[in-house]
Amino acid sequence: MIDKRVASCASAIAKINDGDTVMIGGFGEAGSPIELIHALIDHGAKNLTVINNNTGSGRVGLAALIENGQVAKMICSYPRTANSLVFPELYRSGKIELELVPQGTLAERIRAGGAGVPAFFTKTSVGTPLSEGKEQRNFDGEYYVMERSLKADFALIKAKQADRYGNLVFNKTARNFAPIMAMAATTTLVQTNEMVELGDIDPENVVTPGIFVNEIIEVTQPQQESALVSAGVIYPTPVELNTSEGAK
Amino acid sequence: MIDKRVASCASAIAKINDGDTVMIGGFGEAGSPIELIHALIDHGAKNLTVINNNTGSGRVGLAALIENGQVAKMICSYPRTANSLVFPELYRSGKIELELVPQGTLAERIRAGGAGVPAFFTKTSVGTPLSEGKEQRNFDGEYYVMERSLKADFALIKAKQADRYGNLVFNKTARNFAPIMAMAATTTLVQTNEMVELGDIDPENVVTPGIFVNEIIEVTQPQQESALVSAGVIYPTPVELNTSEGAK
Amino acid sequence: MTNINISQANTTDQQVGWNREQMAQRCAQDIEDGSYVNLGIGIPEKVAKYVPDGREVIYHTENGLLGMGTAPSDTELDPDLINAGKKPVTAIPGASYFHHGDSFAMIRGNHIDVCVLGAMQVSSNGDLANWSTGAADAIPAVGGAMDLVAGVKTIYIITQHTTKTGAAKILPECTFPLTGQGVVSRIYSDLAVIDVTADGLVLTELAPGISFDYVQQRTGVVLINAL
Amino acid sequence: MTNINISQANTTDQQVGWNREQMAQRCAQDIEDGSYVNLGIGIPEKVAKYVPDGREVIYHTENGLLGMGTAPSDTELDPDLINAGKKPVTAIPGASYFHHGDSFAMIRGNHIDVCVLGAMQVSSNGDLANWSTGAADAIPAVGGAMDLVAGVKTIYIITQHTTKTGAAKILPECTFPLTGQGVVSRIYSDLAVIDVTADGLVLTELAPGISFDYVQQRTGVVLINAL
Repeated sequence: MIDKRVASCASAIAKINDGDTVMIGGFGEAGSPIELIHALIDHGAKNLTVINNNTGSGRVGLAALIENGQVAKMICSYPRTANSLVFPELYRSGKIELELVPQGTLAERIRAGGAGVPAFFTKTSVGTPLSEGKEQRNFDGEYYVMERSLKADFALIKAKQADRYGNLVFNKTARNFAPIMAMAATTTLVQTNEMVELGDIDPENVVTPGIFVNEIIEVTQPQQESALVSAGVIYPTPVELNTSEGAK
Repeated sequence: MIDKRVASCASAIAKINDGDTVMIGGFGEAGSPIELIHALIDHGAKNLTVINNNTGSGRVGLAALIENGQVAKMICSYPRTANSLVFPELYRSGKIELELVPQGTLAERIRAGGAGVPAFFTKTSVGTPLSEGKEQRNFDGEYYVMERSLKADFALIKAKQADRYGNLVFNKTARNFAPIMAMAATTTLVQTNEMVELGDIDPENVVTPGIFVNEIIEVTQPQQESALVSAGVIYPTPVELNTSEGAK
Repeated sequence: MTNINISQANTTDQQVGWNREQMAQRCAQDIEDGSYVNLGIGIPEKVAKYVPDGREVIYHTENGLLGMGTAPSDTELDPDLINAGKKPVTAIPGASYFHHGDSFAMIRGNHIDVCVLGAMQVSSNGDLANWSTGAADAIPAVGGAMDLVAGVKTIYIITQHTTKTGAAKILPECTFPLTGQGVVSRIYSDLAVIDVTADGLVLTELAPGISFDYVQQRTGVVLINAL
Repeated sequence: MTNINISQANTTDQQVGWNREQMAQRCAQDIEDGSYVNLGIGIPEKVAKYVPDGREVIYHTENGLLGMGTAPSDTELDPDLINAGKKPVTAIPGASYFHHGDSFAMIRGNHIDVCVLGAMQVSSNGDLANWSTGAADAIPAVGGAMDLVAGVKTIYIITQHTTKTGAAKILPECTFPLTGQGVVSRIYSDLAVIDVTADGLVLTELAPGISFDYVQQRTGVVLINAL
């Protein structure tokens, strides 16, 4: 029997190792799997390469993961956001590496990683500093740059509904990178607002087929990043930090 | 105002020129836009390059288009089918060119054509006759073959529902090549079983966004290829052929 | 050019040429009925407000929505429905959602008709610099700008004609890192409308009260006067 | 190996070794619970009937369906719901439809666990030839075979051990055009189960009443006997 549900974010995250590459869904806060990210902070895996469009905001979620010193390298298109404080400081002090990738090239590299395409050509970034050192080639009179695919050990994504096979649907623009990251990761961990029965999602409307999903945790009332940032929340709070470190 | 509905298959097809490349949706009869194909036969454009997974069956639809001498070259993965009589005869007599492409490479080349990727690498066909003459390259210890994208002047596809913006949904496995062909063609012509109002298709469930669609014809009772083949139908019938040629 | 009604409201004493709203309004006149349009962050966003009556334009936002509507009411607001600037938006009837791979396939596959962007610098052959000053301590951030200029059929630029210190932004060559080479079709500044052509930069229209010479003095390349 | 109940019905007097149903049944024992499986046309299709009780297996058909069910009743039949062999099928609860690009991304991106295919020839290093005899007048047709062998994690072959004229199909090198190089993991023939390993072809199981020597005599390469 196929049942991809697991008991908690912690148990799903437990297999992530130091040095792993982790894709994290979301564009800003839309689609950000904040409970899975906080479980990864609790878990403590270090020296991670993280792939996300941004670098988080405030001191929760992805920004907190970075602040906690767990991320050695970010691959992203836009590391500046309103309330993005953590990344700039670490970047300027040389404590975190940045691979800056145009957003569409980032998406296409991830999709290629999931589709068995090791490299492809694109017009994006030709003639700009972001194509420096990359192979260029003329096809039919125009220049293109060769880009390599991106894969990951884990993808952490957020869905609106999931069934036990792992079929997923998303909410509006929270879909963003989740479907392609699910394809490109060896192991895809999903937090979903709602578990539904097999067949409740019309087969015509499945966005991510279950084959791309490994473990699912139902988080019925996920926290909203912007609300936490507005409230000045820090994850983990200093008290919780001491407790959780003592428990390890 | 955006309204992509047109009056008839004939008016949609009218812009196709001799020598054009035409992608035709369908896998076998599932998704085959038979009324649009028959309009193309009536239209008479010659020396076409046609991209479809197969070569049709019986003497209707794609097979009839080939039999009518309008197709100079087929790009497909599987030109043999039950009741596939027309193509083998023309191929053996050297009257039609064949570019044989693995089915997944065919799909990926079409998708690349629609996504601005002029070329990509794939493991498929490495070490086989179908990679002969193609550039090969080693990435991370494994060999891959470089494949070029496919584009078309026109795509002819069949949808289940469409709205006036051109948003489309499909019926089950009749979806097959239609969404990627719609992306890869300069002009996409759609026959749909049903026109619906804007908003009737949930934005979450749109399969082909209207941006990829140019003209839509409602064909509420499309013919079924297998039924026509079973009934021994030939398109155009000799009498109709004389009439339509006289009318040109 | 089209005879347009530019709103004269909200101009200050210091206002010379078109203000931000007027630049957006002027640009909007050139968006054709039935276009698929992507609007950059800032002044370009305002273009949507000024599309002339009778035209239907579909807005694409690269984070996965075709058919973006106006800002939501408080009851409509959903933090999962945002635009590329991460501001809350709505979706019109006939909209569609899709993932980032498909969204950038629309951009990179030449399916979007028009993209309106801001600029730091534009060169005489249409090179655009709008993502980085190249300063050593800057946090580089590119977003979708390079994909848009490489993939969208027509790139319009809305920009102040000069920097805040009065330096020319329209130059023989961009000195900042490029976003793309030879990608700009037309510039809507506060002073003029300028087309990028094979012959050079062609001034086709002046803001009210602005002379050709006034524009030329604030431009780093010789303009062709098509008035 | 697993102790299996092979049906002995429908064997003829001439039957030696496993019949077609039994070959499919034997292969089905090796499909693990939770696998995503693509079954080729012909005998491989029969594997679905024999998956042991208690295992849940999801079938992929490359024309755009994950969660393929059994053949439809007359009332269920829909010519728009077919498998890769263009036969009518059904979809199970929890199924999903997708386009050809996404379907082959599943295959080519190494997401399918097992694919069971037929063979014309298999070589000692796991090369497979199953799409063309290379005959001059043949209409070449490849379908998804090359994508499947290149992309699916494990390739199982079900095949008669020899051709109808008794010639070996398991050979030092394939003489027909290849479908893929070094792609086959295991062969289920009517006579034996044979693993492709770095050391060569290893016979791990014999059909009832068949001897190792009997199989070796009908095989073009020296087999390693692991019984």
